[in-house]
Amino acid sequence: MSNRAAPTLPTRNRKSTMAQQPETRVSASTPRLDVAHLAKTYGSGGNARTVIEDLTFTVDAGEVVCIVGPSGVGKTTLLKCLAGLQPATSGRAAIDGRTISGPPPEMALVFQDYNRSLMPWLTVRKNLVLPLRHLKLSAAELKERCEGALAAVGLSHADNQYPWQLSGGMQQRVAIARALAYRPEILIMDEPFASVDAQTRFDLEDLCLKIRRDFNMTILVVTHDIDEAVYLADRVVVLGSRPARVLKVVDVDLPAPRDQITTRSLPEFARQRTEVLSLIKRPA
Amino acid sequence: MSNRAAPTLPTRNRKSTMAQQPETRVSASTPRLDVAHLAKTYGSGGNARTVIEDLTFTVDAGEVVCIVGPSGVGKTTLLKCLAGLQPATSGRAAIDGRTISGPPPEMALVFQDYNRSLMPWLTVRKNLVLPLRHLKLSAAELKERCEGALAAVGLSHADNQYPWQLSGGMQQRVAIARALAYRPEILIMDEPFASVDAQTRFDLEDLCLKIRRDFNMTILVVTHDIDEAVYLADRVVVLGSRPARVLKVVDVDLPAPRDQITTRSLPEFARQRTEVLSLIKRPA
Amino acid sequence: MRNITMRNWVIGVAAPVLLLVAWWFLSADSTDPFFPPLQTILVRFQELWLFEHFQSDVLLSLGNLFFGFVIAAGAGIVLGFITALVAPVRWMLDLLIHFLRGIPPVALVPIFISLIGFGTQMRVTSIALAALFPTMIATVDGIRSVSNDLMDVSRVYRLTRKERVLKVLLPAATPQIFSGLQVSLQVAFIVMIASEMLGSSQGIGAMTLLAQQSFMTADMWAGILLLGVIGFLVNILFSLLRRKVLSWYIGSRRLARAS
Amino acid sequence: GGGSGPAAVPAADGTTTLKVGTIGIGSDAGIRLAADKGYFKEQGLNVEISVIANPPAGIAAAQSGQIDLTYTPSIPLLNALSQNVPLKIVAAADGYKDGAGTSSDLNRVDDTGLLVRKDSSITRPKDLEGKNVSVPARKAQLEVTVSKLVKDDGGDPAKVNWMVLDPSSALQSLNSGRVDAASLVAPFTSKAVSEGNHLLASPGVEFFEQGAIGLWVSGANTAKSKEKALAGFKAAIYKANAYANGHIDEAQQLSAEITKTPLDVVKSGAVNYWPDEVRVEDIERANNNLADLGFLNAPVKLPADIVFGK
Amino acid sequence: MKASVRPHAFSIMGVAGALVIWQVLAEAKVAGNALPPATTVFATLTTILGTGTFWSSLGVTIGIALLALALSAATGVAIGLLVGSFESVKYATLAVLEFLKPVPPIVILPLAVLVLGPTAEMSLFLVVFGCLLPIVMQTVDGVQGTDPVARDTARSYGMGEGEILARVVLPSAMPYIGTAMRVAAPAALVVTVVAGLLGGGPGLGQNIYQAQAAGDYAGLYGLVIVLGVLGLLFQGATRLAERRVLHWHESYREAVPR
Ligand SMILES: Nc1ncnc2c1ncn2[C@@H]1O[C@H](COP(=O)(O)OP(=O)(O)OP(=O)(O)O)[C@@H](O)[C@H]1O
Ligand SMILES: Nc1ncnc2c1ncn2[C@@H]1O[C@H](COP(=O)(O)OP(=O)(O)OP(=O)(O)O)[C@@H](O)[C@H]1O
Ligand SMILES: [Mg+2]
Ligand SMILES: [Mg+2]
Repeated sequence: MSNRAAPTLPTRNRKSTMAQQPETRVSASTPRLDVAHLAKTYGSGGNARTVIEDLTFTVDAGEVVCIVGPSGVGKTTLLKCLAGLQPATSGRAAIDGRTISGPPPEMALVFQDYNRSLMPWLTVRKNLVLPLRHLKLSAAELKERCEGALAAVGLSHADNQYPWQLSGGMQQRVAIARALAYRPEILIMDEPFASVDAQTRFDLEDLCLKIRRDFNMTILVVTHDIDEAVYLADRVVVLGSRPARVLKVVDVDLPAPRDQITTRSLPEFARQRTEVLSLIKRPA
Repeated sequence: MSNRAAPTLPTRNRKSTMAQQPETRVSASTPRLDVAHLAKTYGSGGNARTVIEDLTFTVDAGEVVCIVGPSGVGKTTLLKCLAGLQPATSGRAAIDGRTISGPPPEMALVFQDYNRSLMPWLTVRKNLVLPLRHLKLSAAELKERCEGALAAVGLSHADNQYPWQLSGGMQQRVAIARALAYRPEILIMDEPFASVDAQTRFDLEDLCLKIRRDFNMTILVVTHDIDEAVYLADRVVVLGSRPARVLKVVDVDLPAPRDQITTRSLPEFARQRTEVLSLIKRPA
Repeated sequence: MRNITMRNWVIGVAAPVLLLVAWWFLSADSTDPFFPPLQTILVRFQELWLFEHFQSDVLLSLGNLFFGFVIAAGAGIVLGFITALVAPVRWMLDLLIHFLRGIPPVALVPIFISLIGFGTQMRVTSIALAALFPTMIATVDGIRSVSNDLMDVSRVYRLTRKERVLKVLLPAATPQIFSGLQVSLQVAFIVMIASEMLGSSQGIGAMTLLAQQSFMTADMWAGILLLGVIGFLVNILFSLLRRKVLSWYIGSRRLARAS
Repeated sequence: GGGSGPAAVPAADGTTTLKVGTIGIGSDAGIRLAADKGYFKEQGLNVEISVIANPPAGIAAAQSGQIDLTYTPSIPLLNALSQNVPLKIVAAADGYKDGAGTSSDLNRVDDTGLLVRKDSSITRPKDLEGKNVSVPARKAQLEVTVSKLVKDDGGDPAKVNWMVLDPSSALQSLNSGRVDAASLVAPFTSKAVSEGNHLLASPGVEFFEQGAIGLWVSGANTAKSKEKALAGFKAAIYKANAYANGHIDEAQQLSAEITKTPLDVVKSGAVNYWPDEVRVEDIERANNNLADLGFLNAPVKLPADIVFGK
Repeated sequence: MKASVRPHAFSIMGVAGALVIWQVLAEAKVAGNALPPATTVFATLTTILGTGTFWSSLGVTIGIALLALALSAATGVAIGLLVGSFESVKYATLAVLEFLKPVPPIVILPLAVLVLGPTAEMSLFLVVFGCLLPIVMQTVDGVQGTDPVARDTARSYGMGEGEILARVVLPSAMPYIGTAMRVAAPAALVVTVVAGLLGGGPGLGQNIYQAQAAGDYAGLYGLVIVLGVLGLLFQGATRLAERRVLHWHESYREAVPR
């Protein structure tokens, strides 16, 4: 467990951090996502509200990183900065060394409020097609992408339904399918599996791991559920107290491929869980 | 682990079931809640929809029982029948041997949609007072009950705020406080801790155990979270497939008092968890 | 379940029928100059509107209503978009619009008469101008209340400006635009009648007022009945259109309510 | 319709209140004089004058007892009577002197006028066929009287395009050519002439010839329940009418005030006449004319006691 | 600070611009004397504001509108609760309500004038006719839109039907009633004016009719401006009242940090 939350010059620091890492994870020599001393203040003057003060961590290519932290600490805010939806107040977030200033083309975001991020007036398929229009794809490719993405989330049968006709879990899968059809290199998901039942949750978690495997995507997931974070992640970034700061980055060393029943009953799993849990339980 | 889902004549059967149980749980010689061959069909004729077909289980006085099962299986429907809000189509649900035909006075229900069950036009205190009005209590007693209940959930400071000014976890605690102020003997909660952050969830779970200890309440909790079910319950009722039926009743033998960190890292905990998990994962 | 639906249908049909029957018989021997027998009213209705004045008055009124409303709807939506999306325009027009909206549209009719005259143009202009504001204001409100989440989605997936306006803002605002259109339709109908009552001697409104002023109460009742039926039918047509365009919205609302 | 008001109960000081509706025209000088000179007070009356939009509205209000008396020309009255609205004529409000119809200068006695532009091709009433002619209200006095002109001139009134316009819009429309002819009431007739239009005919006096035109009318119920007060009203009005006829300058001064018109415009127009009685034969003449022109299917059968106190 | 001043500056610019355009058009006599210059209108308006008759007309107009509004609110909510609570009542009235709903009061204006005469009662009747149905319909919607979870909550705590109606259903329906009132308040003013303008009822509508009939265009514009301002005030007042009563409703909540 190395705490990787301290680099000042990310690219240089990067290598040394990598050198300390013995594990054989899919990785690249340049960091994919790089968050350095990021700060974010909403408003200004009297009603200014500093949500993030100084946040530093990196995500390697092909890695799954989970972010856990108490409600309202600023997880969604962080993701919005990464997605270029909110400008950082200071510090920087970069993709492949390029500072993020607007929505980066190689990234897709699955929002926390999945039911508010789907267009209720479009069918499932049209929701998937909407962001692809301006890519000027051929009709065949469009069709292939949609069908592939829907099949991946197991919703091939629902392509002509409206989002509001689906259950919460299905809507969530549509949002994920939309991201998949967009073929991003980096997928960011904000509490994607909250309030779906255990079974669906397991399926979606496994889907997430499968996507990473099949497309070699870099995935960043915010979650409340510590078990989920440990199960999914290569590393878990634990955020604490307001303004948000990194308490610790926990390396998860669980064997691949992971499996809901066997992985979760490993003693190593319990140990990692307890570590994250005690970080969170401890008064910040 | 005895499966207690089979009694036909509840009161008689009760004793024999009790006799098989060696554990020293707070218990009484008569079953508190008794569900026997309960069935529930919504609608009639062509669009009839059988949600529950044949459900049987009991809850002892002072016991915490958790119900887990996939989304849409009929958990909420079951609770509505128990609370006398929906008539059962056949079979029966009884409290202390009396068949439930309308909302029983000794029961309080905490709804799944806590934010819809609090009246947004009333302050927290007035929400607590609302169901107490027709009990014709003295002003002093009213005050004492409210303050006691709010203190129990740690919301004494928020009594003059409106529910929507509070976070989800706080709203949930208000809904619980309202139930506490009502002083029920039986408390039924429907997925009470969904979509609150981990820390708040832990606090609420511990609150639930504390209530049981302090007031000797009988508590029935529906949840998606298997860890939570195992952590809270004396017994876990696992429901499966549509129409809903009892897959198994798992007895949880974890030492009291339970504690988030130590209890959850017991090997026994992992074992119980895995048992429930594999029941759910298994295609029904 | 089925029985209850049946009973509701019976009640729903029987109640208004009973009401009409009661009117028919209670008014049958009426000598009250203002409440003539229903039979007389219906006879006059048929004589007046079905043949004699159908083309000259009924079609004329409906044509004015239609053109006025269509112009108002189109202009209202376009202006609403411009106002909502261009902040300086919005700031500039905000107070003016709310001021103009405060004026009872019927009070503008005399002004239009003095400015434009009393012909068909005046009536269509009056209808269009008066009916413009509800749609325009609803459009502005609708666009401004499109959820930030949807706009964030559009940005993350890098939709073009045109796509954002046509594929996201417009559909997202349609529920509110339609509420605005509904109000506009009501206003258009009112101004149609008022412009006829104040301006000319043609149209259903004019005929009805004339009947009142010459104490031909059966004719007046026939006019009221016709206007009522038109109001009702126009509203139904509009509802059908709305149901078609907003099927997604109505469906999702129904589901949200049911849960 | 609404119930009649309670039977007239004199107030503590012995006066009875009468609510009277007028339409705010020059001949209202009569009732104003009755009020100003204290003639009503002499009769123990307190008269409250309010302005109503048009005679039919006044008739409706009077029959339902909302007001006690209303001003109306004889034609709307006949329309109402033909529909069995129970009404009584209480007194004359304005009209023409006996023999006025044969006067050499009709525009000096008639406060209504049919106006065309100076350069208009319309030279006689028959020319109105196919033309746009404005009237203040359909099937009311001016449409009826102008129709008679057209018919008497050998034309067909049904071929005229009647336009309903209030007087000021009518005048404006005449000036701008949107209508070909305008039928107007004083003071708009004089205004129109002063703006360069041509008075083609005086339809009022040619139709009515002589006698009372404008009438003070009450509902039949009121006539019963407030009989004494109405008798007092009648006496006061006739006293005022006589005074007005004798003091034209003073009356015209009042007319100018009431209609908010410059005095010289009023003076350049017709001289009002305030009759001192209502003769049934004058009403019958209008009645028969209406039937002749087809505005009524048949002449109204006037009740014997149509005129109050006769 | 600066950013919040800018909208106001633009707003003033907008109004000033409109006035200038008006003045120029009027001076250019684009519509003859039917479009008086802004300056003349405002001068006339000041004289009108100095007369007692204007203020009594204004008082009558506001009085009728408010009284009718109160009447329709009280009866409308009562009828709405009744219709919304009982299926059979709802179905019995459905056809009639649906037929009458899109019928504006101006349609029955001739009848009202005929029966009631050009009186305040006539105006009152028309306004109530115009405002009642929307309030009834919205109340019915509100009653039926009561969250079933809230209803179930009340039932599970053993509250009686009457108590549920008064303490759960009515408050839940309040936002709907509020919407209806927000629409009804300006409408009440409009109908009062229409009743005066077309039916001769007392108040500003009658004044407008007289100004128009007398060709007093400056007065006509002046009165219309007064109506515009009055409409603004009515809207503002209802919004304020709604905000006070419905401060708890989503659309009025102060921003709450989540
Ligand atoms: N647009 C904004 N303006 C001002 N404050 C904001 C804004 N968005 C979020 N905040 C505040 O920033 C803080 C962090 O919010 P954020 O949504 O990032 O938290 P979170 O960690 O995602 O919480 P949750 O787990 O509940 O989703 C909160 O206190 C919130 O009130
Ligand atoms: N009032 C109703 N009428 C008809 N069908 C209903 C009704 N309420 C629920 N159902 C159906 O009954 C089934 C069970 O619903 P229920 O809400 O009891 O499930 P649940 O187990 O509580 O699900 P979740 O975990 O998502 O809360 C669902 O398929 C639902 O569509
Ligand atoms: Mg968040
Ligand atoms: Mg449920």
